[in-house]
Amino acid sequence: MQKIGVFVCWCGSNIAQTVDVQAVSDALAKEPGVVYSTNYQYMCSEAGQNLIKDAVKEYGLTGVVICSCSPRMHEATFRKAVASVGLNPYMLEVANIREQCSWIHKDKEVGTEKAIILGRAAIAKVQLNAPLQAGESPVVKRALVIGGGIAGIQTALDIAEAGFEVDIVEKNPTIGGKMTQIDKTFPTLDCAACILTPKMVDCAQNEKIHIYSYSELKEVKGFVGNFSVKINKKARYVDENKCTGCGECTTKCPMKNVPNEFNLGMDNRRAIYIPFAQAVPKVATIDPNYCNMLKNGKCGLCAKVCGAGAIDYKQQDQVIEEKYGAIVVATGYNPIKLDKFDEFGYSLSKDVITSLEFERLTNAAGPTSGTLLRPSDGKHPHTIVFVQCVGSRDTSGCGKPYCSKICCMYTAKHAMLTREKYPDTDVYVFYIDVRSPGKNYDEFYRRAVEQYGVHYIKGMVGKVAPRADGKIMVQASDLLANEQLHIEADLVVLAAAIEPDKSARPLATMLTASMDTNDFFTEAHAKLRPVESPTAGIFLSGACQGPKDIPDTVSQASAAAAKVIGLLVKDKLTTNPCVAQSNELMCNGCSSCEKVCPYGAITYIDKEFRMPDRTTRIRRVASVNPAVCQGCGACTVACPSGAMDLKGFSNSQIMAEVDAICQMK
Amino acid sequence: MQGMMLNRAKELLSDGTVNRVLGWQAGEFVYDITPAVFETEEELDAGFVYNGFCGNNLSKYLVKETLKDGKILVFLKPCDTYSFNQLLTEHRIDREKICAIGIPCDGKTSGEMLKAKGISGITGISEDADNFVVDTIYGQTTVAKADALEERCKTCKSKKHVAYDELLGEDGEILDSHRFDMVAKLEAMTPDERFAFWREQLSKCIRCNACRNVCPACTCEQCVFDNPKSGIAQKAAADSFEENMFHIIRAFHVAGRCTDCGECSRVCPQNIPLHLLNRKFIKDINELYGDYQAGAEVGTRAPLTNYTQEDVEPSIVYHREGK
Amino acid sequence: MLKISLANLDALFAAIAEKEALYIPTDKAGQAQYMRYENGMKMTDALNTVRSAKDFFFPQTENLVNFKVSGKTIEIIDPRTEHEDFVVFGVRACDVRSFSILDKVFLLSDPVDTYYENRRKHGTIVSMACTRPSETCFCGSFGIDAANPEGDAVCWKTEDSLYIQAVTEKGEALIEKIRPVLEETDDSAVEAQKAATREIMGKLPLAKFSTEKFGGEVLMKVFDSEKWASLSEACLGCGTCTFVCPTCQCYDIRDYDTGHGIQRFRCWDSCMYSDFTLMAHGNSRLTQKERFRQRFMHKLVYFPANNNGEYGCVGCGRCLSKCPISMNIVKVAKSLEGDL
Amino acid sequence: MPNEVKAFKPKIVAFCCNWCSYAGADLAGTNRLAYPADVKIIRVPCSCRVNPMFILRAFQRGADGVILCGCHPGDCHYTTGNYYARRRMTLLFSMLDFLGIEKERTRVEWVSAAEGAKFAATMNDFVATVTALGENKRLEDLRCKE
Repeated sequence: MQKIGVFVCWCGSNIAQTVDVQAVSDALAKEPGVVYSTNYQYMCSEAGQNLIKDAVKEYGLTGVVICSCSPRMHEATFRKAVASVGLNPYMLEVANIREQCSWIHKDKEVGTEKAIILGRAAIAKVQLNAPLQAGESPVVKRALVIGGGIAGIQTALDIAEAGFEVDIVEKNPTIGGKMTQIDKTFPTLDCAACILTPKMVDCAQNEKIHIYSYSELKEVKGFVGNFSVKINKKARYVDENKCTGCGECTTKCPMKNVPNEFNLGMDNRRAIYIPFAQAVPKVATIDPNYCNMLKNGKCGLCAKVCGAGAIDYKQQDQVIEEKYGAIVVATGYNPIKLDKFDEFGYSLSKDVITSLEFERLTNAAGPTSGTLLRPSDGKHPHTIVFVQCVGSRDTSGCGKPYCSKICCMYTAKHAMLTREKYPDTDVYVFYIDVRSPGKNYDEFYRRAVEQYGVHYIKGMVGKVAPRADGKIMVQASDLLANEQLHIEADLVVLAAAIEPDKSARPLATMLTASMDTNDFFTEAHAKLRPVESPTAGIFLSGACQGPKDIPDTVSQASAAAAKVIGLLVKDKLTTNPCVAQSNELMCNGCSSCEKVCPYGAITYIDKEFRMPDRTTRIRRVASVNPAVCQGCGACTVACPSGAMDLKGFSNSQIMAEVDAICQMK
Repeated sequence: MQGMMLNRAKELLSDGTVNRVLGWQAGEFVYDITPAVFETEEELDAGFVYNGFCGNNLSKYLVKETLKDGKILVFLKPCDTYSFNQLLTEHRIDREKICAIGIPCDGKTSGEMLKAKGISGITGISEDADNFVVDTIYGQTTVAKADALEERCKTCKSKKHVAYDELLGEDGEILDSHRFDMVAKLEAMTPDERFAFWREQLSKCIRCNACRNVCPACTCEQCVFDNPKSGIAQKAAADSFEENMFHIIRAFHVAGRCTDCGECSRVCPQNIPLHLLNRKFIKDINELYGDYQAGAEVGTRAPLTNYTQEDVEPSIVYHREGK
Repeated sequence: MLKISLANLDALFAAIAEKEALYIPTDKAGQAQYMRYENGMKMTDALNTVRSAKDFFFPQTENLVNFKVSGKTIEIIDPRTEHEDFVVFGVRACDVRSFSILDKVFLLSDPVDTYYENRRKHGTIVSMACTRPSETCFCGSFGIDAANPEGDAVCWKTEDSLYIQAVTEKGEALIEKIRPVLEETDDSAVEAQKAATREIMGKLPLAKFSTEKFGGEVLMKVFDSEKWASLSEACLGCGTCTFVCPTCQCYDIRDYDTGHGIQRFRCWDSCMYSDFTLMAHGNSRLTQKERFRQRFMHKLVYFPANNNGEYGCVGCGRCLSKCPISMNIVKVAKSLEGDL
Repeated sequence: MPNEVKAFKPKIVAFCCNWCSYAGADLAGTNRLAYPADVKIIRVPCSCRVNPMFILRAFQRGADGVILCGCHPGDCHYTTGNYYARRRMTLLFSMLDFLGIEKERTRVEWVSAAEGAKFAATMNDFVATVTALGENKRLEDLRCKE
C-alpha cells in the first residue's frame, strides 16, 4: 500500500469557486492509503510546490495526487517538484478538476462531488503506480518553419543565427506574406517593403536557411526532437535552379488577363508570373489554371523566350522527406470575406474596398502606381469613409467575436496618409472604440485627429448604398452627437476582421496541435508559454496564434525562435518512460503486437525458460525496444494473453480508475 | 480410409520419417474416441481408428507435441488444416517437426448427437455410406448420416485441405455452406429477442473452460481468465455478467484468428452454440473489411491487426440494416 | 404406496410448490436441468440432468463472508440466512447417493461445513427410479439400485402413473402436505417396474464393470503406474468432468472486489486446472498428468481409503458422455486394473 | 421528500486519448462549454490503448454508458492507433448488439484538440442518449450494486 499525499489546488477561484476544495481534501483524506490531504490556493506556485515537497519529506509519501488543472498544464511542474525531494516523478498523478470539472460545472455541489470522484480515480491509479526511469532520444538539429511571412522569416533568421539549419515552407511562390502588400507601417510610417525585403534577402542568402516556396506540408509523423515531415513541392513548371528571374517570360506570355492576387485582383498578371519585383525566390511560376500550354498543349511561348531554358511543362509535384527536431507554425492571417455583410455594399460597388485593397491603391507598386484613385472610374476621391470593426467584435454570427487588434491603427494610418497626400479630401472614420495601446500608438492616433483633421465619429455605419451617379451613400449614426448622418462618399474603406489562414486547421490536425474555436492555434499557456503549442516540439509564431501587428509578430517570432534554439541545443531529450513491456512468461510469441506497432519497436527472441517441472524450453517471446516505443498501447490490446502491458497506463491502473469512477453508491 | 491411414502411419514410423503418430484411439462404445499419440505399430494396431466419430481437431495438440524431440505424424481433416495454418502463422507450432497427412472427412457426429435423437443404451454402431446403424439394448435404429451430423459439419465451410505434406484420398472444394444463416437469423431478431436468446444459452455455462481449452486459437501460455493479475480472472461464472464477459472476451480474443472449426460448440457440455459468437465476428469481418478466412494461408495479417484508412466507423452498428 | 395419474402431475407439483420451493428437472434451452417449478412446467424425458443435483447443497459459487469497505474502515458481514425449505424432485439413484458422499466430506466429520449444512437441512429429496438407463450408466458397480433409489421419498414413473413412497421423516412430512392429491394403491406395478429395470441394468455394457480392485491398499501401485502418461496425454485440462460430477467436492475460495467491499466466495475447483492447489511456491502437481491422476486417485483410492471402502463415484456416467476427449473413469479403471 | 423519485443520473466513462480528445476536453473547459458532471474522463495515451475489457469492466462496475474519444482517423499522434481502435470497437459494439445489449450505450467519437465545442456537444448528446435508455441492466453485475 502506498503512502499517498493529496493536494487540492484552488487555482485562486478558478477551482474554488465551483468546487468546495476543503470538502474534497477532507473526503480524499479518508481514502485507503491517503496519509496526508490538504488544499492550497496555488499548488503550482513556489509556496504550493514547497508544501508538496515538505509533505513528501515529512510523511514519507510514496505517491502524490494533485487535484488541479489539466495534467497537460502542470503535470511536468509537479513531477519536477516531487523529483527534487527524491520521489520518483512517475509516482504522481494529476486529477483534472479545473478544465474537466470546475470550469464546466456551475453547481458547487455537483462540482465538488465530481472532483472527489476524479480524485479517487487518481488515488486508485497511484496505488498501482511504479517508479519509472526516463530514457533518452536524440534531437534532430534542424527546424521547420511553416509559413514565410514576417513571422516565419524572423523565426527562421533567429534560429539560423544560432547556427541551426532551418527550412521554411511557404505555400505561395514567394516568401514575404501579408507584409509585402502593405504600403507603410504604423506608428513610424516607414515603408513596409524597405524593412521587409532585406530580411527576405537575408533568408535567401543565409546558408543555414532553405526555402521551400510554392510548397505545402503533406504529412507529419514523429514527436518532439524527431519529427519526420513530408513536404509537397508543387510543380511551378519552372526550374528554380535555372530561372534567373529576368522576367522576360512574364512580359511575353499571351495570357494577360489573370487576376493578380498580389494586388488583390485589382489588376492583372500573366499566366507565368513573378508575384512582385522583390520576390524571394525571384523565380517565375506558371499558373496551371490559365496557362494554355498546360491546359491544352498550345503556346509554349515562355519556353521559347527563356534564355536559361528554365521552363519545364512536364514538372511534377515533388515530395521531399526531411527530419526536424522542432516545428514552428507561422501560417498568419487573412481578411475575412465580406459577402455576408450586405449592409456595407462591398459586392455592390467597386468603390467599397477593404483596407488591404486600400494599401495596394496607395502603394507605388500597386495597380495605380501609388496614386489614390477610385477603382471604378480612376478618379480622385474627395470624400472617403473608413468603417471600423467590419466583422470584428461581432456576436451576430456573421463575423468574428474577437477584436482584430490591428484595424484601429492602420485605419488611423490610412486616414492620416490620405489627409497628408490629398489635403482636399474629407476623411471620416466610424468606430465603436478606438484601441490604441502600444508604444507611440495613442500619440499616432491623436495626430490623425488633431493634426490631420480626420473626422472620427463614434458610431456604426448602418448602410452603404452606391448611387447611380457613382456616389456612395453612407448612412450612419453619430452616437456622441446623437444624430443620423448621411454622407455622400466617393470611396468607402472597410476594416475587415482578420482570421487565421485556411490552411491552419488541416495543419493543426497533422501536427495534433490544439486550436481554439476561431481556428487560432492554442498556446500551451496563455501567459507562461505563449509561443509553444501544448504538443511538444510545436511552436507558434505570429498571427496564427491570435491577431497581431508587426511589432508583436516579430517579438513572438523571436521568442518562438528562442524556444526552438533552447530545444535544438540539447543533444538528447529524456523520453517518455511510459512504454510497453512484455511479460515473457506469458508471451505466446504470436506476433500480433509486432503487427500493430507503428514504430517497429517490437522484435522477437528465442529465449530459454526453465519450466515448473525443471525442464527447459526455448520459447519465442516479444521484446520491446524502449527507445523506439512511443507508448501508444496498440500492442497491449492486440495481445490476447495480456502479456503486453504499458507502463504508466497499465491494464490494472486503467481498470482501477474505471472502478473508482463507477463505484456504486 | 482407416486402413490406408494405418498403413501409411506404419510405413512412416518404420522408415523413421516420424517418431510418433497423432491420431484417434477407439473407446468403449464406438463413439467415444480419444485423441492419442502412438509410438509403435503395435499401439496403432491395438487402438488406431478413423470413423464418423473422430471429431477432435488434432492440430492444437501439435503445440505440445512439437516441443518434444523428434517428428510427429498428424492426420488432419480439411477443417483442421485451417487451424494448422493459423497456428503456424502465430508461431505456435514447429513445422519442421511435423509430417501432416490430409485425410478426407464426410462430416462427423458424436454420441451426443445420436442420443439427441432419443437413442439410448448403445451397444454397437456400424456405418455405411449414408446411415449409421445403431444397436441398443432397446433394439436397433438406423439414422441417416446427414441428419446426425454435428451442426458445424452440416454447414461445413471447406472440404479442401489448405495444408499437408501428403494427401490420402481426394481433395475437396471450398463450399458455399450457408454457415452464417443462424447468425443472420439472430441479427434479424429484435435486441430483446437476442438478449433473451443469449441469456438463456449463456446462463447454462458452467465455466468448465472446455471451449477455451479445446480451441486451437486459445493457446495462450496463460489465459487472462486464469491470471489473477489480469484483473478479470474468473474461476466460476458467478453471475450473468461474468457469463457474458467470459464469452465476449474469449470471442474477441480469437476474432480474426478463429478458423470456425466449431470445436467450442462440439465440446460444450451444455450445448451452448458458442460458435455463433465466433461466426458473428467472422461475418462482420467479411462484411466490413472484406472476406477473410483465418488459416486459409500461412502468414496473413489478421483483420484486427490490420486496417485501411477507409474502414467503416463504429457508428455503422447503429445504422446497419436489421433491428 | 401412493400414486397420482401422470395426467395430474401438474397438480402434484402445484401442491408441493404451494408449500415449499420446488425444483424439477425440465428441458431448458435444449438441455435437461433443474429449474424452480413454475405453473405448467413439464418434467424432462431425459434420463438425467447435465449438471448433477449436488448444486442444491454445494452450489458452484457461494458467498462465505462480505467485507464492506468505506474509506479506511472495514466491516465484516455474514451473508448467511436460514435457507428456505425446498424440495428437489426427480433425483436419480446415482445422484441421491452422491449426497451421502458429500455428507461425509462436509457434514459428518469435523469441522461441519455450516453453509452445506444449512442447505442440506432444509432440502427434501424426492428421488425417481430409472426405467431406461443408458450405456454410460454403471451405478450398479457401486451397489446403487437404479430401480429403487434412496431419498426422503421415492417415485416410480410408469406408463400412466407416478407412484410415491416416503422413506424418511422429511419424506413423510412432505407427503402429508400433498396427501390430498394422491391416492392409495398397492405396490404391484412398482414391483413389476423394479424387476424390469433390474433386468435392463443387467444387460448394460458396463453391468460387469467393477472398481473393487481399487482402494487404499493399492495406493502406491496405482499412483506409480506408467499408464497415467498415456491416459492423460490428450486431456485438455478443462473442468467438464469435475463440474458435471455429482461427487466432486473441491472448491477454491476467492475474493471479489465489488468496488465498495469484498465478497469472499467459494466456487467449484477442478483438479484438472493448472491452478488447482497452486501455492506461493508454485504448483505441486507440475503437469497435466499429475492433475489428471489426482482426480482418479481421489475417486478410486484416496476416498475409499478414508471412507471404509466407499468409492468417490456413483456411476452416473456424466463424465463418459461429456468429456471432450472421451476419457473417463471407466477407461482409466479398465486400463489400470490389469496391473493390480 | 422521501417520496420524491430521484432523477436518473447515468454514470458515463469517457476514455480520451491524451493528444486530441483529452486536449479537446480541456479546451471545452477553457471555453467554459458545459456538459453534465455524469461524464468522467479517463486519460489514455491513444484510443488504441482501450481494451474491450475496460469497457466491459466499466459496465460491470455500474457504468451506464462508455464512450471512447480519439484523434480523427488519419490524425493519430501515433499515426495508426485509432485505425486499430476503430476496427476493435466496431466489432466489439457489433458483438454487444448481437447479444442484445443496447448499442446506444457505447460510442466512439473522434474529437480533435481543437474541437472543444464538439467534445461538449458530444458529451451532452451521449448523456442524453444514455439517460433516455435508463440504467444499464443487461450488462450489470449485481454484486457491484449495494
